[in-house]
Amino acid sequence: MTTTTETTNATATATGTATLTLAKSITAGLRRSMQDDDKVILLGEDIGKLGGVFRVTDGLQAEFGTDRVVDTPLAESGIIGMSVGLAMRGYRPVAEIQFDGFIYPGFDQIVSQVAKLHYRSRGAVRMPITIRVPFGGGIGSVEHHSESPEAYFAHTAGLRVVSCSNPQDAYDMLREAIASDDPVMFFEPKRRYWSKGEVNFEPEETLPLSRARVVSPGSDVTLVAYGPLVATAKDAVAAAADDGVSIELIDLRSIAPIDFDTVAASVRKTGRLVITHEAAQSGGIGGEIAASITERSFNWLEAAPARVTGFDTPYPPAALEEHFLPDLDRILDAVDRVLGRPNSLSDWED
Amino acid sequence: MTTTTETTNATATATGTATLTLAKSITAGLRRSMQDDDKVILLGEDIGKLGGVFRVTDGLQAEFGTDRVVDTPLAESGIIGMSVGLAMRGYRPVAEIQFDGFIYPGFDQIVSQVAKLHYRSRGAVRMPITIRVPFGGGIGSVEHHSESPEAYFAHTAGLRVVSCSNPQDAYDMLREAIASDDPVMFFEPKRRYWSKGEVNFEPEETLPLSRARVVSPGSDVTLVAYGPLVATAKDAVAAAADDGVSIELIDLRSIAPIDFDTVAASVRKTGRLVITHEAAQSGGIGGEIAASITERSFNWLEAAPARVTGFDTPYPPAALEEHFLPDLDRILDAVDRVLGRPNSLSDWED
Amino acid sequence: MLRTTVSNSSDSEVDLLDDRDYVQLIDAEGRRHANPTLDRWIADVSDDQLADLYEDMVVVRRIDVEATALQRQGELGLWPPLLGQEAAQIGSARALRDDDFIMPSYRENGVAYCRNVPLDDLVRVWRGHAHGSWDPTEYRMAIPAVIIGAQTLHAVGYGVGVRMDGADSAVITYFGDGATSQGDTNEAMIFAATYNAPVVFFCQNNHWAISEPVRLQAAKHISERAPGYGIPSIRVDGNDVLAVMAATRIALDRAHRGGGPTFIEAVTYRMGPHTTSDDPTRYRSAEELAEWKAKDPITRLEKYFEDKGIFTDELKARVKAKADSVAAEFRAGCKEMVEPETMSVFDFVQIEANPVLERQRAQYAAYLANFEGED
Amino acid sequence: MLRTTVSNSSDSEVDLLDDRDYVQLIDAEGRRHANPTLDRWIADVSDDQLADLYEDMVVVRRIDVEATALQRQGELGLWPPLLGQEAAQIGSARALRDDDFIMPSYRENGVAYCRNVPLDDLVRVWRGHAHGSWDPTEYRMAIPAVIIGAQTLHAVGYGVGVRMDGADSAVITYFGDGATSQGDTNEAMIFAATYNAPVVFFCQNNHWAISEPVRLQAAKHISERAPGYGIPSIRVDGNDVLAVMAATRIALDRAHRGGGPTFIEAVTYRMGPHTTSDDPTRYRSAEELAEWKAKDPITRLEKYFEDKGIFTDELKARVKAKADSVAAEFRAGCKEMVEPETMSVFDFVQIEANPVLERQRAQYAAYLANFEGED
Ligand SMILES: Cc1ncc(C[n+]2csc(CCOP(=O)(O)OP(=O)(O)O)c2C)c(N)n1
Ligand SMILES: Cc1ncc(C[n+]2csc(CCOP(=O)(O)OP(=O)(O)O)c2C)c(N)n1
Ligand SMILES: [Mg+2]
Ligand SMILES: [Mg+2]
Repeated sequence: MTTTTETTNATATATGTATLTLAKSITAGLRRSMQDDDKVILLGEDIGKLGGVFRVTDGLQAEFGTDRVVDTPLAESGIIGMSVGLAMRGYRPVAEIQFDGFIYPGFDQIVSQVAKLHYRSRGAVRMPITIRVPFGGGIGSVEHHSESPEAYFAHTAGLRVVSCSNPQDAYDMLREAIASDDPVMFFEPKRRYWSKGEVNFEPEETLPLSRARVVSPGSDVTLVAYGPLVATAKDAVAAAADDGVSIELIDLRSIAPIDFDTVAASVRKTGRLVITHEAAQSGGIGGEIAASITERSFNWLEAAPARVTGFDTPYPPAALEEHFLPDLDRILDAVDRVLGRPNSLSDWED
Repeated sequence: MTTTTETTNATATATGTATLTLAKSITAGLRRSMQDDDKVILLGEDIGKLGGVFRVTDGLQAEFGTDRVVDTPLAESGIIGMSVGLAMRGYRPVAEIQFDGFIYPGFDQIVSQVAKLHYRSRGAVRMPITIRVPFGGGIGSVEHHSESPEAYFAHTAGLRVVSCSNPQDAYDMLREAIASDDPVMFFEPKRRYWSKGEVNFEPEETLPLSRARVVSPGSDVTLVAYGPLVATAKDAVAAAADDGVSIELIDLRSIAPIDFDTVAASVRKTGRLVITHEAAQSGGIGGEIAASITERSFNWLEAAPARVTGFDTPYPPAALEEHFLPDLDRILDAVDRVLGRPNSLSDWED
Repeated sequence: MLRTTVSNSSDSEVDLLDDRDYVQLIDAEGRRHANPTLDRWIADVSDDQLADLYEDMVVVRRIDVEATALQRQGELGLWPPLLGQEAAQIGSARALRDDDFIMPSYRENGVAYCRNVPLDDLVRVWRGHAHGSWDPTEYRMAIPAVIIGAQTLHAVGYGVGVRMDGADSAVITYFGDGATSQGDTNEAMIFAATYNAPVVFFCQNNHWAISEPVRLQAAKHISERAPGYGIPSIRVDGNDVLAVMAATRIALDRAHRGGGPTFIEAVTYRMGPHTTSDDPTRYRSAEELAEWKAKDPITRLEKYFEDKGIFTDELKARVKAKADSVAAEFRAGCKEMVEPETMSVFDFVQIEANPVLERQRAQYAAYLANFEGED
Repeated sequence: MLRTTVSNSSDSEVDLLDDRDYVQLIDAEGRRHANPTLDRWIADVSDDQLADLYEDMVVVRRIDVEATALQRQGELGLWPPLLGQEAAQIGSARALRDDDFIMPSYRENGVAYCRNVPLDDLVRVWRGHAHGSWDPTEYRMAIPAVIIGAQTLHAVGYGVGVRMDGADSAVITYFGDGATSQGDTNEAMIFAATYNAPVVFFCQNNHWAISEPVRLQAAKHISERAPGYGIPSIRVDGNDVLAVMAATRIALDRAHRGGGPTFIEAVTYRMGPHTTSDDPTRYRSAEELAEWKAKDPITRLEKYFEDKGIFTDELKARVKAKADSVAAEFRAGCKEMVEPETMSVFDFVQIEANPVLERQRAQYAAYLANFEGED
């Protein structure tokens, strides 16, 4: 529950560009969405006076009032269930779940109501709800504060699941998520909240929310990452380049649906695929990507897609998290593996 | 909520063999586990006098009393949370969730407590809890009564997830699940509750719970199924045989962890893999199997593993479920696909 | 302070669960009782209007009979009868203003009838053709919620939205005695109290949650919980249509005036099975059923009319004709229902394009096309 | 009956939240008040024993000071101080029988201290070395629960187990004011009432859930909810160690005798931040804090001793020595803690073999081996 003291001092509509942390670019995105549409309201625990435990909603209650920035009782099912009712009444609720590990009491409302009401009502009901979830590890915190639950939601028809990796995307993607008439699970890479970048508040064109981004083109290996690991993957790209290996890095952005066209196009070029995420390997998004790409592009694959992920353990205590989390070296090791170069599993026999 | 009027009339320990429906073989397994260990107690909604909506616990309250077959208030989180406390006190709770779609209010207790307490306590606490869940579709029921949520749990470290497909396995696997000191999610294929089979109450040897079973050997294609679709897969094996195609059918039984040794051994023989399940495709178990087998046995694969699954939609209304559910023809079509024979996607271009 | 002295809770359970502890206007014998608090809220209800309520109840009971028959004939997969709960549903639904919004569970067919939901839309779900079948905006009534308790939170959110709009409508949410055990229902009371939401929590305590008697859910009257959350509550004879209407009007008026949430426990009885699949003889006694049959909400009104000398042949004929015509329309609507299109299995998952799902749709279309020409 | 007349709930909110409405034995000025109901439950507590309770409170407060300092020095990642809640924790924990089981939240370090949990085990979690650090069976105290409310249901299950064993132990579960909004906590009350479970629900109403004041969670006193579920409740001055002990003994006695659950709301105050990461100046006033500092649970005991002339130098010295020695041991235990083994990340996921996980373990070992010899 680290905090940042930085504040954006825009109260009018932000224009032009600014250098912002990822957290503050989300603040800016929330503010802009609230300015553009007075049906947008925020609700969650401690988001008012405190501005949220990460200060993402800092200043918004002062600016928009207690009716639009609503502190809720301590109950996640209540937060989501109330959002459903607000959406039925024509509002666009943006619910904050304080930490990844606290989303499960709200799971039933998300899976059985938010995700299914449009289908259930044969289109009569819309659920333009955005559920913001700071997620992932690497912040040295206690249990339940470092989880990556995105695969649960990606397996739930009716939900869109996205994650941003940099300030500009955070700003753009959040605005598109809030504007979308579909429910969107918006996963925020909490350990990157303090990383800075240039944000253009009025970009001429943005990449649609459902599209993956080719962060850097390459020819030898396709590397897929999202959220917090995009930064780690970038380091891997640079390190591999020093080693003469050209990696094409894809920032998935949309975890459901996955932009397989972009990934497949890359793999058909490189013939090799590495996927990385923090969530446990079994049943994670990596398996879905590997399976789907194999299905679509089997004949182009030179090696089995490799996954660099968290282990099939609960998220460990902080003292051990560096071992659980994919890092530069583990990614490079997998790159070596798909390239058939010497790697930690060279002698491995199944 | 269909019912069966059949009752087993054993009150003493069942011996020898008998022909039972799958539902009644579970009844027999519960009874036997309760006879063997008086720490085994059942709890859930309507499991007492009514015997559960599927009559699986029929007669057990009369036999073992209201302290060991406990009707609970209508609250799934309460059922699971209470089971956790009972387990801490040394009991072996067997919780019944009435239908698949009602498990989500208990999701937090399952994911954050049942699954993690052993890890959290560094082994000091054991969670010998069995959570029985009638699951899957094909019974013409209303919403929330036909879901296949197993992948959520398979992605949750600390849980074992299993499903049975026939009366003998139901009896044996349930007993092993209850006897296990790990928490086990026990998925019962509700549409097969009324299918009959021989049950040996005291089998000399049983296949360990974590092991997959090769149901029928074959040489051309490996077909992996579990729970309700094993019967469908068997039909596919027979139909393919008529067509000169030899399918090796594997009943997965354990969905987490998956017995990859057995699956990989088969794929190394056949070079081709088809996986089928009712759950939605994206993020389902099929992707995990395809990815892991590709990882382990890439060089043996002649074609991309194919998945025959539910669609990425909520479970549809009963009038449409035949389209959602994998069936004989869809499985055979996928078998043709991995064999490179003419199939519905012969002209498909990605 | 010490709120309760040390006591053996099982001793007191019996009195606590004494059901006579509720407000009533027309008793099981059809006798009208005065109640100063309630009376002023139904002072405008003439005998003619009472006859209309009677008609509604008879019609709704007839729908149950038809639906049960259709289920037996295989025309419906399942049906949840409200037999015995007619007064609770009609009395509350007829108290609503047109702009009040309804968040129901799955058993509120009587309420839906009052909102003029098309008859075939009442059965579409139970025939397996759809998960939900009407536009909530059109009828100011959400489609039924099957997950127990979930809709109570939706009611609070909707109600908060109503207030933010500056409107004075209310929201009424229906749920059963069993539903009061779910976390969601309790959270809904907490949220409603916190936001002073214009919500009427309408609990039909029909004494059973499938096979579980209400005492498994509640050691005291259900209505005794809400006050602890800061929500006033009313315990009303749920088989007394007039008292239910009065109680609901009180609650609605509070909501309309910005007074916040109210909880109503309507004490009633599920005289039929939980659904057509259920066999209540496994868990409840014939005596109990008989006891409640004597409190039937419809027959007590007939006695009342009888005693007043206004149960005329004309009234009987009118009500019968209405019930017959609704029944005929209901049956026809059910039998003539058009099966949903195959490819609609893929419709309405999301609004924005989902290429992964579109691929599945296209591949399934290709698969089906393969069979064309075959037989 | 109509339980509440129509009223504007926001008007009455203020009185409802008046905190004076609780039982007390020693007030903020250290004055002893008679209370016939409570007095007989602490008749055996001599001034010497009160001095022991005082010592516990001072020691526990000192642990907080040390832990906060260690966090500032980077030795701990986080720490949740209980500053201000010493009386609530010590008074209740010292009322327990040895065989009573504790289901705590994350803030019950004072309770754990009473159960002789090793000092380094109090910080292991906050140092990031483990998620939980003692054997619950050994100390009859579960490891802390971070998910708000979850442990209340565990308490009910454990309590039902106790009864099934034929034992007469009780279970006490600790949770905060915020936790009362979670579905789980409400379900726990329902289940406890249904099964007459020997559970003491001990709510430390410290007036804040991080930045949210208690009135956001509760429109009335928290203690007013339980009776609606059939659970007697006591609202006690949580800064009065003697009253807390008396109330807890009453509740435990009910549980031991098979009388079922009791709810205690201990009205106290979190004088520090929510955790060391929190900045309470963002959301609460200096005045409020000052008001509560005047009600400090420790200084009121000192006044009481003073007035009685028993606050001797000897007592002061003894308590200081104890606090110093605990502090030294605590610091040393924290700093000398051995980092967990790398490969222990894979331990204790499950008991039975998991080949998929074993493969991950082996592959990770192979990966680490790759670096050996490197630098
Ligand atoms: C979360 C959840 N759990 C279980 C069920 C299964 N179920 C359907 S109705 C019912 C009983 C509901 O009882 P009550 O709330 O009293 O309503 P009633 O049926 O009596 O109208 C149960 C347990 C469900 N629909 N949802
Ligand atoms: C399910 C869940 N949601 C949110 C949180 C984050 N959180 C941790 S402590 C806390 C406030 C708890 O307040 P209260 O119950 O009053 O206990 P206190 O901290 O005051 O002791 C919150 C919101 C959590 N731990 N678990
Ligand atoms: Mg009921
Ligand atoms: Mg608090």
